Amino acid sequence: MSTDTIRLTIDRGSETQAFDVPAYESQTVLDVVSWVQQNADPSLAYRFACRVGMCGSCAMMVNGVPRWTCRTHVSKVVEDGALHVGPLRNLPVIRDLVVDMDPFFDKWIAAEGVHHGTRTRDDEIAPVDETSPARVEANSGIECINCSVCYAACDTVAGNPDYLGPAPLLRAWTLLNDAKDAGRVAILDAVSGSGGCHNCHSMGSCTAYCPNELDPMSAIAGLKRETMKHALRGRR
Amino acid sequence: MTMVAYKNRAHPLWLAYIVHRLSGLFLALFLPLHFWVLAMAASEPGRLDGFLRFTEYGIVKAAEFGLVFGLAIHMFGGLRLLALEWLPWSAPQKTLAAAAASASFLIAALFLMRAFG
Amino acid sequence: MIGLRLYMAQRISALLMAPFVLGHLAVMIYAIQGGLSAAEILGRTQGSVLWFAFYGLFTVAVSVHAAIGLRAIAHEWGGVSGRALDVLMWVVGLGLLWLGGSAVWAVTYGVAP
Amino acid sequence: MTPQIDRHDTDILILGTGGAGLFAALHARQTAPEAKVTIAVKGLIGKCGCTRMVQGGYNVALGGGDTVERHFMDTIIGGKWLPNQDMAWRLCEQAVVRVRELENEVGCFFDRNPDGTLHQKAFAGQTADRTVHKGDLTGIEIINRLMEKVLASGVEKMQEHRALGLIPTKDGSALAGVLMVDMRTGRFRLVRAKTVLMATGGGPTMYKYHTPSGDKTMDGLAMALRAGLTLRDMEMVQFHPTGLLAGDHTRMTGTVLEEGLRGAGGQLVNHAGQRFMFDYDAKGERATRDVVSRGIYAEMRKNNHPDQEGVFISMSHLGPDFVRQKFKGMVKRCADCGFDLAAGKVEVVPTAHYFMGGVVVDVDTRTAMEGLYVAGEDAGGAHGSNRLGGNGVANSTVYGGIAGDTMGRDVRGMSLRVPDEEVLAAEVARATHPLSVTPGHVLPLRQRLQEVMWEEVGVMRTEAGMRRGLTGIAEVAGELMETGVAGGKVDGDLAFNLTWHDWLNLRSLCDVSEVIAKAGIAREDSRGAHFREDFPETGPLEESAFTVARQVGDAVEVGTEPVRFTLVRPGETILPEGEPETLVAAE
Ligand SMILES: Cc1cc2nc3c(=O)[nH]c(=O)nc-3n(C[C@H](O)[C@H](O)[C@H](O)COP(=O)(O)OP(=O)(O)OC[C@H]3O[C@@H](n4cnc5c(N)ncnc54)[C@H](O)[C@@H]3O)c2cc1C
Ligand code: HEM
Ligand code: SF4
Ligand code: F3S
Ligand code: FES
Repeated sequence: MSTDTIRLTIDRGSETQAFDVPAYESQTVLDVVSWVQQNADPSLAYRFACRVGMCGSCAMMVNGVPRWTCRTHVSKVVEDGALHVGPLRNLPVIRDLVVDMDPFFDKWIAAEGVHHGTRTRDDEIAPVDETSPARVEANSGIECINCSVCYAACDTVAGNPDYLGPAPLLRAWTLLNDAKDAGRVAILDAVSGSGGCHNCHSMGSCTAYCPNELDPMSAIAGLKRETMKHALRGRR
Repeated sequence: MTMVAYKNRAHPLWLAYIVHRLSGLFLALFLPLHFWVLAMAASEPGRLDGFLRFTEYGIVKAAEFGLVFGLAIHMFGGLRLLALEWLPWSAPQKTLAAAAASASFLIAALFLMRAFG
Repeated sequence: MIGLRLYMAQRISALLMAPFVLGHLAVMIYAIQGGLSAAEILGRTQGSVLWFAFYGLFTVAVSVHAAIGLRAIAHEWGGVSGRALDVLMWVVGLGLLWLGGSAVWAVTYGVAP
Repeated sequence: MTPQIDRHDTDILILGTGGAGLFAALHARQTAPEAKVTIAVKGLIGKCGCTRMVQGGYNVALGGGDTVERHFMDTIIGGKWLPNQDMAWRLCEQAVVRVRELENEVGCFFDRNPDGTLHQKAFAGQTADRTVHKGDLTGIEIINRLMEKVLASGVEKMQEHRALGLIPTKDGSALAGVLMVDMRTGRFRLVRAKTVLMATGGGPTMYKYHTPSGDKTMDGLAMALRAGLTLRDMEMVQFHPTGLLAGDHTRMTGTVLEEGLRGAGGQLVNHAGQRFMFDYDAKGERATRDVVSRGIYAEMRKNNHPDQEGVFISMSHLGPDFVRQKFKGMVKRCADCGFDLAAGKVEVVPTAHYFMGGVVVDVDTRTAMEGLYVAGEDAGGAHGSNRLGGNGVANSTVYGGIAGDTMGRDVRGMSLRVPDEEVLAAEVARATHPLSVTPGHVLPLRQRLQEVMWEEVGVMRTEAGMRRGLTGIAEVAGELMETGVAGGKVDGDLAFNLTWHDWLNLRSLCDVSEVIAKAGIAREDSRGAHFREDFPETGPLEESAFTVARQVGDAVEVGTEPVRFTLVRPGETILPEGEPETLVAAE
């Protein structure tokens, strides 16, 4: 079946290299990249773990668009038999296709993306009405796998290194709507700082490219509203 | 790669963003000029008239048209953005809003064309 | 780079400007019909408190709005940050306010032709 | 030439960031706030390992008729009386605390009933609706929330640090530290710690078809083996019946298609388009994992077609729209990979899923070596011969937390120990071996090992087959030692050298594969996940014994030890008299 080949171009630091990779019917971008490391250039560095779109560690730029490579079928992105991959945008490159994701996670924490609980393991679990509007809102963003695809898609992050970015703000919004979370003021403060939600220009690339079909843009808009209400009520 | 990357990444909301930004930048750069010309009105009306006569020429007229047009685009883009951010839209409402915005934009453009035509 | 306050200042000034811009456009379209002259402009605006308030407020709003807008662009596209960014924003804002203010003053309470 | 080794000290060192590792870090911080806690992991914190991949959910008895006793009995019966009963009991009892901790302190949100209480469902093999879940992405919720807490807790992070070897003290009685490599720079690092938790999560990825995360390659058990620790139940490999089959050129192959598909009425059909599961079990597709896996395997063997190896799962008779709506995530995943689960049929094979075997530990996660603790999938005993769906993540989170508490207490009376420099040098030499050999291709060797394990030590086993398997493993291991890694000069370009890591992975897999085959030969009955065609019956339960394996010198020795029925004996129950056998409504 592998009579055809795919022309794969890889950004590797300052240089670009091209490889001809055998094409198969069932093949993801991750498979094409893996083929190069396993058969052509053993020094090629890339990252993956789960292989099924759960861990969010395999994202790369594919033809200029950030994607989970393990869940992107080649046929969906190949253009005239060619593919171009590079390291994820907006994060420091460690080597070849591997980026340092720490800045992204530092911002996740800086956005107060951590549960602020009131109960302990000795208490009963809080009953929650899953149909309440707040919970529906919280649930809408909860499946984020912190893959950084949205972060790489956002031009604001590119130009404004302090900007917390879409996924961390989505997490903050989820917590703000979580009836179990007691960190309201801390969250609103965290997302109102100089790198906060107000830097977002609603360009919507985050929502357009999130492979999970989540909507950070609307979540950020929600934060803008809540921070304004909070300020107008004169709590700061 | 960069240009191709932008081409591949572009999508309607992003285009709206870039148009809004470029129009805003354009307006901001033009504004001092505009003020300067107006200030002439009082100090040197003759010069202003000379300048205004200029507007009869094609290029200048085109520039003026571009300006008004730019202001309109920027304003509607801005109002769209404010609605997007301040009104908790649901997805279908968003589509509706986008449709309404583009309709009003179209009307505005027609209006302007008529006015200048 | 932009916190809550600058954000609100920019959005509120934008909202304020919407009616001004519409009004301004309408006047322009009306005015342009018969060709523009200095005398015409001044004839309309001279000594009018209403015009002064209209364009005065417009100018304040646009100075705030554009200054913050350029701040964002200067940071994201120009790499300006820190003090320089603040200075830039204030220079632009005050500059526009000065230029705009003189223009508005000129056409309303400036010397008659 | 010996490479330079960076030296680093800490109080509590944790290897791995699955459910076990992350919980240990949190609990260690709570129990011993004064101690320095370091967490080292082969990937990124919380973004590797299998806990994140948990779909179905988390077993915990939360009332409504269900009790810890019932959960315990299901665990023992599911494990075919092999589990360490004290461990199983503690697992079931502490799961209740842990799930409250997850919801209340860590911030997880699990699906609710209309009245606001936790929603629970029943996996196969359970007698109550017990499994707490977040849709079918339970692991993501658990690990994301834990990861946030850990990142914010101020632990020292060593990401993309691979543990290479346990370095004991000179007399071998205690652990001094762990040799690691900073994968990003390729530099070696000896991290000394007063206590070390090994939570590297096992992972039977030496099979042609496997579900676990790509970073899991049995490194922990291979290290434990070399350090002379005793491993138990090493023949017990759980196969999930429905792994995706998409060719050996894609990493998608082996990944799991969820259990719920069969539960909802999904049908398995062979190459001729016929359903076959009723030929093997009265419950058809709804039989337990091991039974369905064997049914599929047998069918594949009958068919024996090189181009069409697996069988098919077909859902379309339920109505494509229904399938699309009920199994949204699964349908999308298949679609992304080019398959139509809702309207078409998808080729599947049994796939190695979970490893019941592991290091012998006590109920506090302590091992025979002072300073070394083991929790999660690396530890043996809690599941015996078979793990119930939903008991895996319960096990890793419960025992991870216990490990953190235990280490937090123990660390106060401990001090740093002096490492045996000879062992250290030997471990470095072991890791750098491929750098001094002519480079070759590692992947074909890995594929050969996977083929051998699948064919000879897989779903159905015979003594003759497993002996052939041992020969095959030895051949691969031998050739591996002749296969070098390109670009590798010591102190040369080892930075993010994946091919070197492939080599190291395969080395761990070979070592542990050998133990699996040897333990498999030693168990001459069929029990749970271990099926012997030459001994198809289960031996007398009263005389149940588990296998134990140890490396002595260069050889692996396998023996057995009798199960101690500390809480309940076969044929008895700890449920009160008159309790119904099952609380799950029949379908
Ligand atoms: C697809 C799938 C679905 C599952 N579904 C369920 C389910 O629904 N319910 C259930 O109860 N169980 C389920 N399980 C099983 C469950 O995931 C595991 O039992 C459990 O998560 C193991 O946790 P752990 O912490 O021991 O290991 P893991 O979560 O696997 O973590 C191991 C960690 O160790 C790291 N590591 C490995 N080697 C090294 C090294 N040499 N140096 C440093 N770090 C290393 C890894 O990178 C990883 O971070 C499922 C498993 C899979 C694969
Ligand atoms: C009714 C009139 C106007 C409205 C509703 C409006 C609205 C907005 C809004 C909402 C923004 C924020 C965009 C963002 O942060 O992404 C913006 C940005 C901007 N505006 Fe306006 N504006 C108006 C008029 C003007 C005028 C007259 C000027 C020119 C002087 C101007 C110049 C700018 C600039 C330079 C920006 C920055 C663009 C960017 O950050 O992308 N605006 N405008
Ligand atoms: S919001 Fe979407 S794209 Fe962004 S990190 Fe989460 S899952 Fe990835
Ligand atoms: S792409 Fe960036 S600018 Fe805002 S809407 Fe998304 S975060
Ligand atoms: S490898 Fe985990 S998301 Fe792609």
